[in-house]
Amino acid sequence: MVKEHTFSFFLGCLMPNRYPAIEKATKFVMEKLGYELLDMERATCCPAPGVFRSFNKVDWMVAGARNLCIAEKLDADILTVCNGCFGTLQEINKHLKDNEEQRELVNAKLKLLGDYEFKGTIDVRHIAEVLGYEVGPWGIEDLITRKVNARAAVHYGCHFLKPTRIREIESSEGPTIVEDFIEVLGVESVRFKEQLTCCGAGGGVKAYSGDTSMTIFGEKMKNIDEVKPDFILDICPFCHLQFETGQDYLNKNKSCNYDYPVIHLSQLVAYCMGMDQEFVGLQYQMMGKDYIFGGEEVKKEEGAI
Amino acid sequence: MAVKEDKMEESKIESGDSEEPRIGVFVCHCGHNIAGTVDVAKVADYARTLPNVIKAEHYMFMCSKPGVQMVKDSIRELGVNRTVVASCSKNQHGLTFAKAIAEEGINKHRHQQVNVREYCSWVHKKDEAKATAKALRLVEAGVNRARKLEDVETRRISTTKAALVIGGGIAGLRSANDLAELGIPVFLVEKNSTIGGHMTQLNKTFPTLECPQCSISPLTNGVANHPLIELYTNAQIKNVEGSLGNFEVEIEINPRYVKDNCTSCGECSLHCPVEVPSEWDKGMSMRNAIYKAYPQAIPATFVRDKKACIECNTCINICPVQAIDFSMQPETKTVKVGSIIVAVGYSEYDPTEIEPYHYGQEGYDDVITQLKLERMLSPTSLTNSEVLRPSDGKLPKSIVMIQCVGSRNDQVGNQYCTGVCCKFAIKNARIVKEMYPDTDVTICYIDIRTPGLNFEELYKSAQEVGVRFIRGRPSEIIKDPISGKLKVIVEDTLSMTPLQLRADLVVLSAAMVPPEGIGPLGSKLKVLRSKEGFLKEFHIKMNPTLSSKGGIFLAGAIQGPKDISETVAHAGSAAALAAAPLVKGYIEREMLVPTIDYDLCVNCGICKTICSPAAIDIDENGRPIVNKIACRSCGMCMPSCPTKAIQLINFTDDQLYDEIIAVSGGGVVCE
Amino acid sequence: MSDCETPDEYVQERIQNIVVFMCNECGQGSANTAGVARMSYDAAIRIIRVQCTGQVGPIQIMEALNNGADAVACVGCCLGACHFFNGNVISMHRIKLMKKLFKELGYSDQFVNQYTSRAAEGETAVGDFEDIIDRLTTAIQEKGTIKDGC
Amino acid sequence: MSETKEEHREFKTDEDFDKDFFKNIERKSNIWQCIQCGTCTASCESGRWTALKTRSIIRKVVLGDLSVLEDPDIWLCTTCYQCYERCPRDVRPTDVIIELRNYATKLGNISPNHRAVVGYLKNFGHAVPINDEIRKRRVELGLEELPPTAFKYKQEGDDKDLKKFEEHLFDLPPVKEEKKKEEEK
Repeated sequence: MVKEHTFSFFLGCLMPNRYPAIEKATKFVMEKLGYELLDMERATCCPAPGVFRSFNKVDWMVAGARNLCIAEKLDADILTVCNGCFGTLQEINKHLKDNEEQRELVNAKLKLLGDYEFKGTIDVRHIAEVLGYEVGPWGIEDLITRKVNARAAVHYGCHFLKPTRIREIESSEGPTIVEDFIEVLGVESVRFKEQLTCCGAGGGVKAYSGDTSMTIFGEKMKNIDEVKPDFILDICPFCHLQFETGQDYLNKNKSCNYDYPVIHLSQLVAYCMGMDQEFVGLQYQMMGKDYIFGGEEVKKEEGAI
Repeated sequence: MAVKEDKMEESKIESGDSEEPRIGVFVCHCGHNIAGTVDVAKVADYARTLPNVIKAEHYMFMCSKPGVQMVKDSIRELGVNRTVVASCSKNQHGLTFAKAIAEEGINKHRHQQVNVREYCSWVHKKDEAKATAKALRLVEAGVNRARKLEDVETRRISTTKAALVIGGGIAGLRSANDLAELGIPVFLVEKNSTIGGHMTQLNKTFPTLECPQCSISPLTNGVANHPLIELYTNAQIKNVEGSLGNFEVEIEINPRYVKDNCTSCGECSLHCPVEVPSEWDKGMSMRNAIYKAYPQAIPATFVRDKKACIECNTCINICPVQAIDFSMQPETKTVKVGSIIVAVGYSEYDPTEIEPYHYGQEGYDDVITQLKLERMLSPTSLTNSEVLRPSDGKLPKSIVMIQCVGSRNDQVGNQYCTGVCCKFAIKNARIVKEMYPDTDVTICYIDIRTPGLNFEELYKSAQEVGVRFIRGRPSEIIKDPISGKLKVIVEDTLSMTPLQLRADLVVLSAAMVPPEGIGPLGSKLKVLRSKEGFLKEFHIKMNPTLSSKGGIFLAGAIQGPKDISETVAHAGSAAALAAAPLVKGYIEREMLVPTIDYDLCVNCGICKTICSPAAIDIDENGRPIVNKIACRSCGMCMPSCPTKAIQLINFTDDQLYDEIIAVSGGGVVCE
Repeated sequence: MSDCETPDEYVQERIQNIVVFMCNECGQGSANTAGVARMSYDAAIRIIRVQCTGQVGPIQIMEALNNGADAVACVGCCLGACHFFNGNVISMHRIKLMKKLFKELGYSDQFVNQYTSRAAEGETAVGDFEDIIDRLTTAIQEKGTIKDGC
Repeated sequence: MSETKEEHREFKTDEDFDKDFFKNIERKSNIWQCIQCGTCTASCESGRWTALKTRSIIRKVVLGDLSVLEDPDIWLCTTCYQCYERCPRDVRPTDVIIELRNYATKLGNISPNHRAVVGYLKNFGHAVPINDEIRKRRVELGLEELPPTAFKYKQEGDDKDLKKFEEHLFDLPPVKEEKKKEEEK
């Protein structure tokens, strides 16, 4: 039986190596919520579902299974903050649990990587899903110390919900899990055109042809700019990166001047749970460096009610 | 009476056993279908060695004329009195040979069909030795079985000369009318307050664009006023008993709360304070709690919606002829009929399931279905037959129709093509385009399917008036959160260009799906359903109107999606088939029924308790008696009998025993 | 003789004929459909046509096993779709009891089984047949054939 | 230009198609059921801007037209799964494209950038390696300087994990010459 209220915290690549602030925030939030996060030592890239799966599906599964095995040894469900990692690990986990001969194939290859064997004892969770469903707005209400009265453009990204028949979280056509959650943080989600389309980074496209990636992103940004949100809220460091570098690129090459701060769900929640602004780490980011969260402190007694 | 019959039977059996069996075995090559795998010569040779086998032959095509002649000759020349043909399945050619020997004066139940094609050669193609071995066993089994086959008499059952038609749509009306014209009394049961069904909701009917009201009113009036047709509205089937030729049906009739002396002056609904959306008008308009679904509705009598009514009694006081009576109670009627026709039609598919189209979600009022569009266009509509956007009541500048919504879609589980959507979409598109030439009308289709006379012409005419056809299935309908405009995203697959079509109004051509409540009805009638949920026809090609149960027939869209002309044709054939036994007055039925050996019987009555059609009763001196008409020859009583006293003729324990011996006799002969 | 061959062959050796009572409606229908679709299944399967699985009693089943059948199965219509109202259900209960009996006698309870099939879908019949073989195979590997006794 | 026109005029013959090439592709039967309705292309974010036409890719697979493997378009899919979600015949185009990329990789059609990414994975265990600036940041934020991933252990001199990665995973075929030139263009 897997441990309760404990997660093996899967870092991935972008969060620790580009946006440590998100890592910081996530740890802060989960501790406050009374979860224990275990380090997954010797973990590697998930590996990214777009890029590496495209080269060799089997190797992709093997590398992914290796990470899963590390967590199985810790005997705790995996927590990720990244759609890519979630996509890879959850899909591989489910696939290998269901599919006997694939499991044997992968296990055979895992032997080469060291003392690993996939047993299929754990599940893979995404922070947004944990917050949205397990903790839930009801569970966080008493713990938040500030409310951010702001309008956010929520970007779900693709691999968090899709393919629905594998993720089994929520319909991909009109999801509300994040909206419902951030409401208690005083954040209003503004619907914008084609909200649920891709940011253009995934599938190895960003690496393969930056221009295409940026054209797709440009359209996305145009739609967001129409509704003029205070900041862009995402649940995936890769989208995070795309929104950061993307805005910068568009400003430089397409003579736009976007300056929308890009904030990961963990960062937002952490702030609302009382983490100081400087740890949110906007100063490290390219966009909206000097954005200050608005909103008011929640009075203790108010919280108690 | 019944006892005497039994005696007669037993005497028959003796006569059957007295003469020793002379069996003729015939093995069919069926071209290469059997001979390609099974060594037919070996089989025939082996058969020859079996006791009582007079003749054993193999031949290229037993079902061919010479083949059948071989069987006949063997009877004439060698006095064969039981035949075994090893060829295809019983259903396929068993009857052919049974008929043949009957022509030679041998009771057709003395023929034993052995299936060495479907059960052997076709399924064991790879292993010829094994297949042959198996064939030997099967044939021996057949011979053993044949050895003790007995004559089965055929008896006439008189039928009740009356028919029940369930459903008052075009199919039901047509078949009811046809039956009545044949002089058969008909009970027509309709669950709504009016007859006419979906057809009355339509604006125009393809391909000739005529007014459906005009074409259906003669029928509705005719049915309503026909002396032989008894019409029950607000009624449903409660229970069905009996079988082929003689059914007993309980019908539950809910009251209209308005007596027949209603002059349908309309005063009541005029003063009724309650307003609810009209089901008949697909919620496009409102109706009162006491109402008439639509002006031409038949029966013309008004009806009170008990759920909606607030019992303010205004109508009671205002009615000039005191026709309204809230005290009416639902009544149950039991009718005896010979045949039942099920014509409960279809429902329009509810597109909410297909999320990208956002049908029925708030903010997407301008996404409607074809049936709603029909209602808008129809002369009796609230918009007086103008096409207006539900959201703001403005005239749409651009209309996009989306085909295959709910059909040809594995994700929603409907694999079939409804087959009529293309036609009515094209029809409506053309009508709208002709009404508003400067509105651009687009149809997004996967394939345009307009088979049959006049339909390709309809397609052409729509193209002529400038309806735009785009080959591509829209991926989604998006709404600009700022301007609130709808856009349909689709690829024009022919030019390979993704498009964003401006759409003031989107019309979904929703599929035809089985009607609500078909499940319970189906189980009451004890008929089978197809995996799509429609009622399963007996045979898709050869008998598409008979249901899985004798005496119950299907008419119209309940068997599968149909357009009006197909439905009418289907209903007609259903009526003809249903009428046949009733006009003739009898059905011939083989007495394939159990006989009871009263020397063994201990009168325990277990057989009575297990017999599902209740075909076994206990007579005055406590002995079980078989009701030969009601019996379904299932043989379920046999194993239930502790003393083997009750035996189904030609399926008796020792007949089965012989067959089992042969089949399970191990691989002895194979070596 | 068995020790000189692989367990697989050993089992193969022992699955010579399986008597399958098929009802006149869906059982027959599905088997026919399977044939028409040229599907293939083990030649050990031998079909006996009965009116309804409800007609097959312990007597028939025991006779079959007694006379050299390696296993017996009844294939009827889907539950609730019996053309004779409830024959398949009755048969199902009957066979449940027989399984109990077999267990008590120390035999494997896989020598007798009840299945359903759909006339329109030959796969259902073939699936049933394959399942019979699988169950019998495992049963034989565990407890030996019915002839070996207990 | 004219030449290309000429090429267009040529008939394709059966020799241009390899019907058996995709015979082992996953869920073949479903892919062969495609009715070319265009839902995938219409849902395709990338396809609006690029030459990527999911529908025609599926078509090529069905026809056995191997040019699809040379086709750079298959690398423009962002795997957003929109088509996968909406396909009425459950073809799951995203998976098909991934499969195709696997085939293409075997033929050595990989962009240099992608090769680089694989290199990163093998050297650092990450598709995006860490850099000094971030190390500084991590410390400022009160996190340990290096995350406890394979790379950290490599720094500490224990690189057996990544060695094994190097050996056993993602060995890509050598770069094709003409491919090189194309990419330079």
